[in-house]
Amino acid sequence: MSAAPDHKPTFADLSLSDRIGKAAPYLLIPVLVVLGFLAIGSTSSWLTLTVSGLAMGMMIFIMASGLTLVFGLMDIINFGHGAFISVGAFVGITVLIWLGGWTGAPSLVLNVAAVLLAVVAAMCVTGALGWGFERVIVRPVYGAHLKQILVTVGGLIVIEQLIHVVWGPEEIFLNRPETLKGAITFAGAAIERYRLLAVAVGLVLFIAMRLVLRRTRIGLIVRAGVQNGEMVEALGYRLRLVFIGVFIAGSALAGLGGVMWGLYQEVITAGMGEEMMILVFIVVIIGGLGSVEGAFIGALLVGLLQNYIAFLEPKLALISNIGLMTAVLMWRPQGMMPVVKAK
Amino acid sequence: MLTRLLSGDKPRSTVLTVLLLVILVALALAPFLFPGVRSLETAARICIFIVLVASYDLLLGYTGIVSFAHTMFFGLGAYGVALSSVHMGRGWGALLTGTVAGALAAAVLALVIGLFSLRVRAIFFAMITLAVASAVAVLVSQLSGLTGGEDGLNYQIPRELTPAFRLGELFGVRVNGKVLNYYLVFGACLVLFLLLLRIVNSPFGRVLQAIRENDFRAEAIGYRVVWYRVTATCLSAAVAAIAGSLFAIWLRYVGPDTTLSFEIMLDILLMVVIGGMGTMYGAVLGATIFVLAQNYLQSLMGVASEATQGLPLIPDLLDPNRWLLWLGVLFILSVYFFPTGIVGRLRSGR
Amino acid sequence: MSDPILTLKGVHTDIAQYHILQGVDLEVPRGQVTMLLGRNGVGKTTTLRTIIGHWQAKSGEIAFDGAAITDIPTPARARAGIGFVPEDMGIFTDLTVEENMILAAASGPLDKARLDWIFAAFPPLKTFWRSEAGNLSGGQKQMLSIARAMAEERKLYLIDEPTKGLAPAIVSTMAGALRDLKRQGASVLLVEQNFSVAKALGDTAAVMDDGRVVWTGAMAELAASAELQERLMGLSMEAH
Amino acid sequence: MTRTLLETDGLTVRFGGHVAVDAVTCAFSAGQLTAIVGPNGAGKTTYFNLISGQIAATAGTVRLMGEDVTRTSVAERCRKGLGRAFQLTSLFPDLSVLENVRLVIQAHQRKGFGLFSMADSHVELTTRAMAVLDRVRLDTLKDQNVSELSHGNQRKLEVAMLIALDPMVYMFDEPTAGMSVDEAPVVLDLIAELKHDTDRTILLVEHKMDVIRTLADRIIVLHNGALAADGDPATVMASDVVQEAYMGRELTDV
Amino acid sequence: EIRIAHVYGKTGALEAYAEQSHIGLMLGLEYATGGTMEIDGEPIVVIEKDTQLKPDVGKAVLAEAYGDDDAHIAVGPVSSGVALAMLPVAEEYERLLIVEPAVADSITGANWNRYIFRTGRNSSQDAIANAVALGGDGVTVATLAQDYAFGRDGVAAFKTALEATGATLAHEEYVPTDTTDFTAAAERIFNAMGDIEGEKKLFIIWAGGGNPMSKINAMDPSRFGIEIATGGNILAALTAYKELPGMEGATYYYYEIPDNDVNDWLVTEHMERHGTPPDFFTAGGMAAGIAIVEAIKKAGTYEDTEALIEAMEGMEWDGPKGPMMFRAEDHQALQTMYHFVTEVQDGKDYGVPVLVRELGIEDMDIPINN
Ligand SMILES: Nc1ncnc2c1ncn2[C@@H]1O[C@H](COP(=O)(O)OP(=O)(O)OP(=O)(O)O)[C@@H](O)[C@H]1O
Ligand SMILES: Nc1ncnc2c1ncn2[C@@H]1O[C@H](COP(=O)(O)OP(=O)(O)OP(=O)(O)O)[C@@H](O)[C@H]1O
Ligand SMILES: [Mg+2]
Ligand SMILES: [Mg+2]
Repeated sequence: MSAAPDHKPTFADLSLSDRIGKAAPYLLIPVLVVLGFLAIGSTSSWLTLTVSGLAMGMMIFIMASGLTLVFGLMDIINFGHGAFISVGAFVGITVLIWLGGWTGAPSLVLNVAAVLLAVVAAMCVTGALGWGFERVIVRPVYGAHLKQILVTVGGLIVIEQLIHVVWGPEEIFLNRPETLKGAITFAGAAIERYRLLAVAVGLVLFIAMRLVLRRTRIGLIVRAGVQNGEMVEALGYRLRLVFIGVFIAGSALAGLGGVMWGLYQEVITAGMGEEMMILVFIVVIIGGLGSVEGAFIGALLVGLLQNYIAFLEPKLALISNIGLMTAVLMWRPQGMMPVVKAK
Repeated sequence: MLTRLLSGDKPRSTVLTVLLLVILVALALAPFLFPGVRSLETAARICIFIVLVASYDLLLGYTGIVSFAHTMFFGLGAYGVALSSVHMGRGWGALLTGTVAGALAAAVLALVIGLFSLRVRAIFFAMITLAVASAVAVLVSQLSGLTGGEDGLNYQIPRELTPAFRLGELFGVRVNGKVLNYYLVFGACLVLFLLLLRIVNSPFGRVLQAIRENDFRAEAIGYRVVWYRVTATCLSAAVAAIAGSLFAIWLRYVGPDTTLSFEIMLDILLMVVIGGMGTMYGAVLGATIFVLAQNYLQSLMGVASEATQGLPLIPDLLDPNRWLLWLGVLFILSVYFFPTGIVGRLRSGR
Repeated sequence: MSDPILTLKGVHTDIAQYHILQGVDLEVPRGQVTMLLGRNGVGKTTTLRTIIGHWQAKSGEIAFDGAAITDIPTPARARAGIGFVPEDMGIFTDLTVEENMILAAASGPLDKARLDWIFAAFPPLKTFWRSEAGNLSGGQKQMLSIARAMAEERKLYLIDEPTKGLAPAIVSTMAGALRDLKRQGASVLLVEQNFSVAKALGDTAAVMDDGRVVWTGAMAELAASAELQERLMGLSMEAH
Repeated sequence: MTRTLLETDGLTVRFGGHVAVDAVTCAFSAGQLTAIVGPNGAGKTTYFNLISGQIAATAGTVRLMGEDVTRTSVAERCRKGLGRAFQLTSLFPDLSVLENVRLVIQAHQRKGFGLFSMADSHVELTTRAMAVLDRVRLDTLKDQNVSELSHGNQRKLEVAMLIALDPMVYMFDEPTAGMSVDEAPVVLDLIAELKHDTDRTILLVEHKMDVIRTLADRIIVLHNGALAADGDPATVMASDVVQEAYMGRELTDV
Repeated sequence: EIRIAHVYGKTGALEAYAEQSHIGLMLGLEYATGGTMEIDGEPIVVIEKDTQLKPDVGKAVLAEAYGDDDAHIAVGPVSSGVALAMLPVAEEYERLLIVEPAVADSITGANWNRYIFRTGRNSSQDAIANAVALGGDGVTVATLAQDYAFGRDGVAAFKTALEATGATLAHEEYVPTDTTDFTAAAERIFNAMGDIEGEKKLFIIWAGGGNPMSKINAMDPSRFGIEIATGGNILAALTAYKELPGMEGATYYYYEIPDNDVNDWLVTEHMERHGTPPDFFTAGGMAAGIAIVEAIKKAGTYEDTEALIEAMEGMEWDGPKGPMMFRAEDHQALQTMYHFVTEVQDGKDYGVPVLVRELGIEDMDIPINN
């Protein structure tokens, strides 16, 4: 075969601002923390607020992680995610109540084991629920956003009602496992123990998701499949299986988020997941669709900013999230580090 | 003549024509066909939601813009009437001032939001509207001195529009101010609907459809896309606000839950989709069916639950308190069975 | 001669309410380039899409490499060894060129040698390896689409109008690449409007009209006969 | 000398570090058909995009009939007489063929903001649209949904929409790509006809040499984003750049 | 036949409360009629209407109850917003509406009309009772409330009553209604209270989810010598009180506290029929049921609204919460409240409120605002 004639497009150097642009979102967090310090003044308050804000961000990230997959990557607007969070919480908390002996004992090992079991149970149930949800509710509406909103809201209502049928209409109050209660105090700052657990879980999850999405083709297949599913199939991939798999994973992560959130709130209601949905959507959108890193940074920003603002000017706390979203979108209409382009 | 009234947009399906006629007649004669507080309430609500949904469809179905702020505009109209009635006192002038002010405020707000955010991606607009709408909801709750906060406002409307104003009997039905009020709502809604029908079938309407299909090309053949989008947004907002004013006149109460809540936004979405996006007639069917379901599903379930007494499990699921469950199922099924909406279904003849 | 790699027998395909393919009979011989020709809108693209499974045949049979594939899903057809270059190129515009190619090699990592061969035919792909595919020029997208099909060895390539938008220099390297494929033993079913390309590449030809194959024979025979061309494709001499 | 309708002066665009169009200075005068050739990725479409405003220039100016339009929007340039057909077909898929063309004519006549008249009452729009469809032989498909058209017919409609726009500057980007051998001449004849109107100018990106030979009055060559040659067809075609970078060897040689 | 419409949010977020309220109402009617469900031979019929927790629906179904079903008296609803929308309907139809258990002050305040009676406590009553329970010389109090009318009004009422007890209010903290993270609020409160000497209390007024108590407690307020205090709640919510033994507050009902015959009957019957003790809203519903029967008996009619109003103004009766009285001026029922302290008891997985002292009607000065 002949070689094609040479073709050498002209390349000039990248400008400095282009280079900084890529790293900018990562820099936001340290910048915010420093600004927070300057504004707050008192070191102990600042430390308390910063650590608990980061931990809150982690919990939000855990809940948003599933949505990054389902909404960010697969482009499915799934309000059912909120219901999965609730179901996860109910299942997990039920397990914890059964394991009352383990949670009541002042042993970290037993406590964490109980939480782990609860998480596994919750993830299994929500994963299975996600599977059914995908098959019955979501499948006919791939690619149609409005219909997705409607059917998944329908699904959300149905699942919430079923929670009422199974667990009754009352909210369930619970107490955290013994060793996760209370706070650790140092340097005048008090940090809830449970938040430290949340930080650990969030970090592990973040790293695991990054690895899976970087090392495998799954992310690529999903992104390509959303754009042109026919072509992905013509390349030999069973797109349906991949989609179902990712959807199940997203739902299971919602279950994990539910358990974590339920344990934080210490009271669970059927509507608890739904209440978090807007916040979770905001995180995924400001992070940039499909980006685990973006959602992570976004969640941390939300957590920190919420705390700082609530401390400095409580009146503004009402709109801190919305203000953050608007600001980020004005700066980057596609979110901070988009992997998928928004339509 | 009729064609002109409908702006040349005929139903194009016999069943659809019949359905529309039935709805029209039923609404026009509601006080006499279905006497009773409940049914008049339902009829008025149907009228108002038809207009509200149609105005949303102008945005969503015809222009392809997803907005979550439609209830905000609806609320602006409602609060306009409420505030003017509270502050100017009971009277027609207050109603008119409130309506006009609400519609203007809605249009101006829509203009600002639109100019600010319609230049970029659709999702950006959707999120900004969501943000602004929730900010407004927060504001309404915070300014409780002015807006009554979460509790809302009660106020009085001209006596001629209340049950206290008695006019005598017609066809064995007591005609009072409430009936007059109903006809005010009905007439205004009819006019607004025909106006919207005209707009979507005008050259302007066609451009909106082109923009929905391919804004890139629309721009390339010389349409200033942003202007069209902004105009559509403003029109839709103004009409929604007027619908809100009518709602306020009818209800004599406004509160965040009745006008601003996200739940109503979802209801509107569902009505648009069930009826059929991108056709004004879809709004009529969608609103009628949904409002009926919302109002009578519970009673219906009560009956069904009685009837199935003795069977296992079924009466539990049919318990009227579980009506939300079935509403959820309705959400799902309607999207399932009417992917192109009822109108699309009827028109394609299948 | 060995049995054909692909056979279509009486294939009918509907798109929505339209009856588009009305009994297509077609054979693609092994190791040859078969041209599928015809006017606009006669159903060439629909035929290819029916073979890969994007449209489901309503009736008739499709056999590939000795096995019926009429009822199996698209991914299975692809994995059986069919590569596909769609008419609209089917580029994943949000992905980079590299990611497009990674996906194209469905059964494993990209083969280095094969990649070099592809780069030789389509140099811009190397230059823009890490760029977003959506930003490529029209011709570059076309190259990527072809390159994707060639990323792995396939038994049969279905290629829909590959030369549209390609500069002459690239057209000839592409033609060379297709000959290489043939040399490796693969078969090609090629839809092409550029008659000189068809003439230069085709071994056999099938001409479609109105949802049917109306003529089959050697490409040389069609190329030689102005009368045939005129009758089958409305080609008149001066337009050419 | 004939009037210059369109000029670009040092027109440049960079994507990150990649200079896709590199200081192109060129003028196009009325009554002329200029073919723009060059290898794939040379920057032809990008050059078009800069002229019509789809992307913003990094440097340089675009002048339309003497007026600087570098900062004006796409729609504005179109209204000033710049018409463009796209390499990758860009239509209104869910509307009928007729409606697609009618929308163009409506835009041309500035009737888009008619809010309260009925669209169907503007008979003259329909008549004109039908006339255009007639010319490209799409009249029989006028009620077809555009998404249902075959690729070739979509290409024809793309051209029809440009013709309906009746601009001062026509810009065709590979109008015949994907058109069958018997259909392409219809479009090419149309372009030839447009040349009779000596008030206008035509820019044509095309890879088919025979087409260029028959239609072009002038050829400019873009290579790696820069203007590599400019002149009458015979000279340019014979030049080394063109032979080497663009033509490769003729197919039959391989 | 006497038609009583129970118009309340059967479905929606407050479903659990609604159910309690209805059970209570029915028990109240039953108790007051001696189990016959008849008054002077007229049978009582209860019609149920669901407001779905939406004010517009509430309005419509109340109108339906009065207009189409011809109900003589209506009872409900759970949510204040719905109640406020319903008030004018009663006036329009000139029929009685007994508000239970919606708490907004303005129901018997600014938005009141003469057809409105309320058996439930209003938020001032709650706030004042708590102020009386918590206050005292040398005590410093900070408040944490939701940032909307309900929270601010509550704090205002609390503040006035607190000052009368000699205590000082050092800091008012308001947070958005849907707050989930209380770190910042707690820090602000700690900063404001840290340096103050003496007894320090943080009073939390909270409606709905969010559970600020446990979260603030987890931040160890005892470091600064701050004690948490809050009002009563439904049984399920008392789970959160278990972590706070010794916490004080005032409540209007906990089934073991009121010592009277009505409550004894209620507890026994409820345990028997439902297997659980009666809760917050059961008691409220029952009080409303008894009030209706007493009023009809007293007026001798159920159709003449004017006569009923006259009978009810100033009427005194006994409910499960103790003696009650409709104040003539604003038709608000005055009632006993209970100062409690939380205890952890064996066999109960929640913190048990134990009576410290009864706050009689005369101990609390509830302002008249209509
Ligand atoms: N999605 C569709 N819906 C309805 N009709 C369609 C659709 N796609 C194609 N058709 C019709 O099917 C017929 C065959 O189309 P096809 O694309 O197979 O033609 P083709 O031979 O590839 O033409 P071309 O050379 O123009 O690409 C055409 O008449 C076309 O209008
Ligand atoms: N938006 C963009 N971002 C980054 N690079 C771009 C963008 N648009 C075009 N390019 C690059 O600019 C170069 C020129 O592209 P252009 O589309 O102008 O080529 P062309 O001459 O029209 O080629 P063809 O004949 O293949 O259509 C290509 O290498 C392309 O990758
Ligand atoms: Mg084709
Ligand atoms: Mg190009």
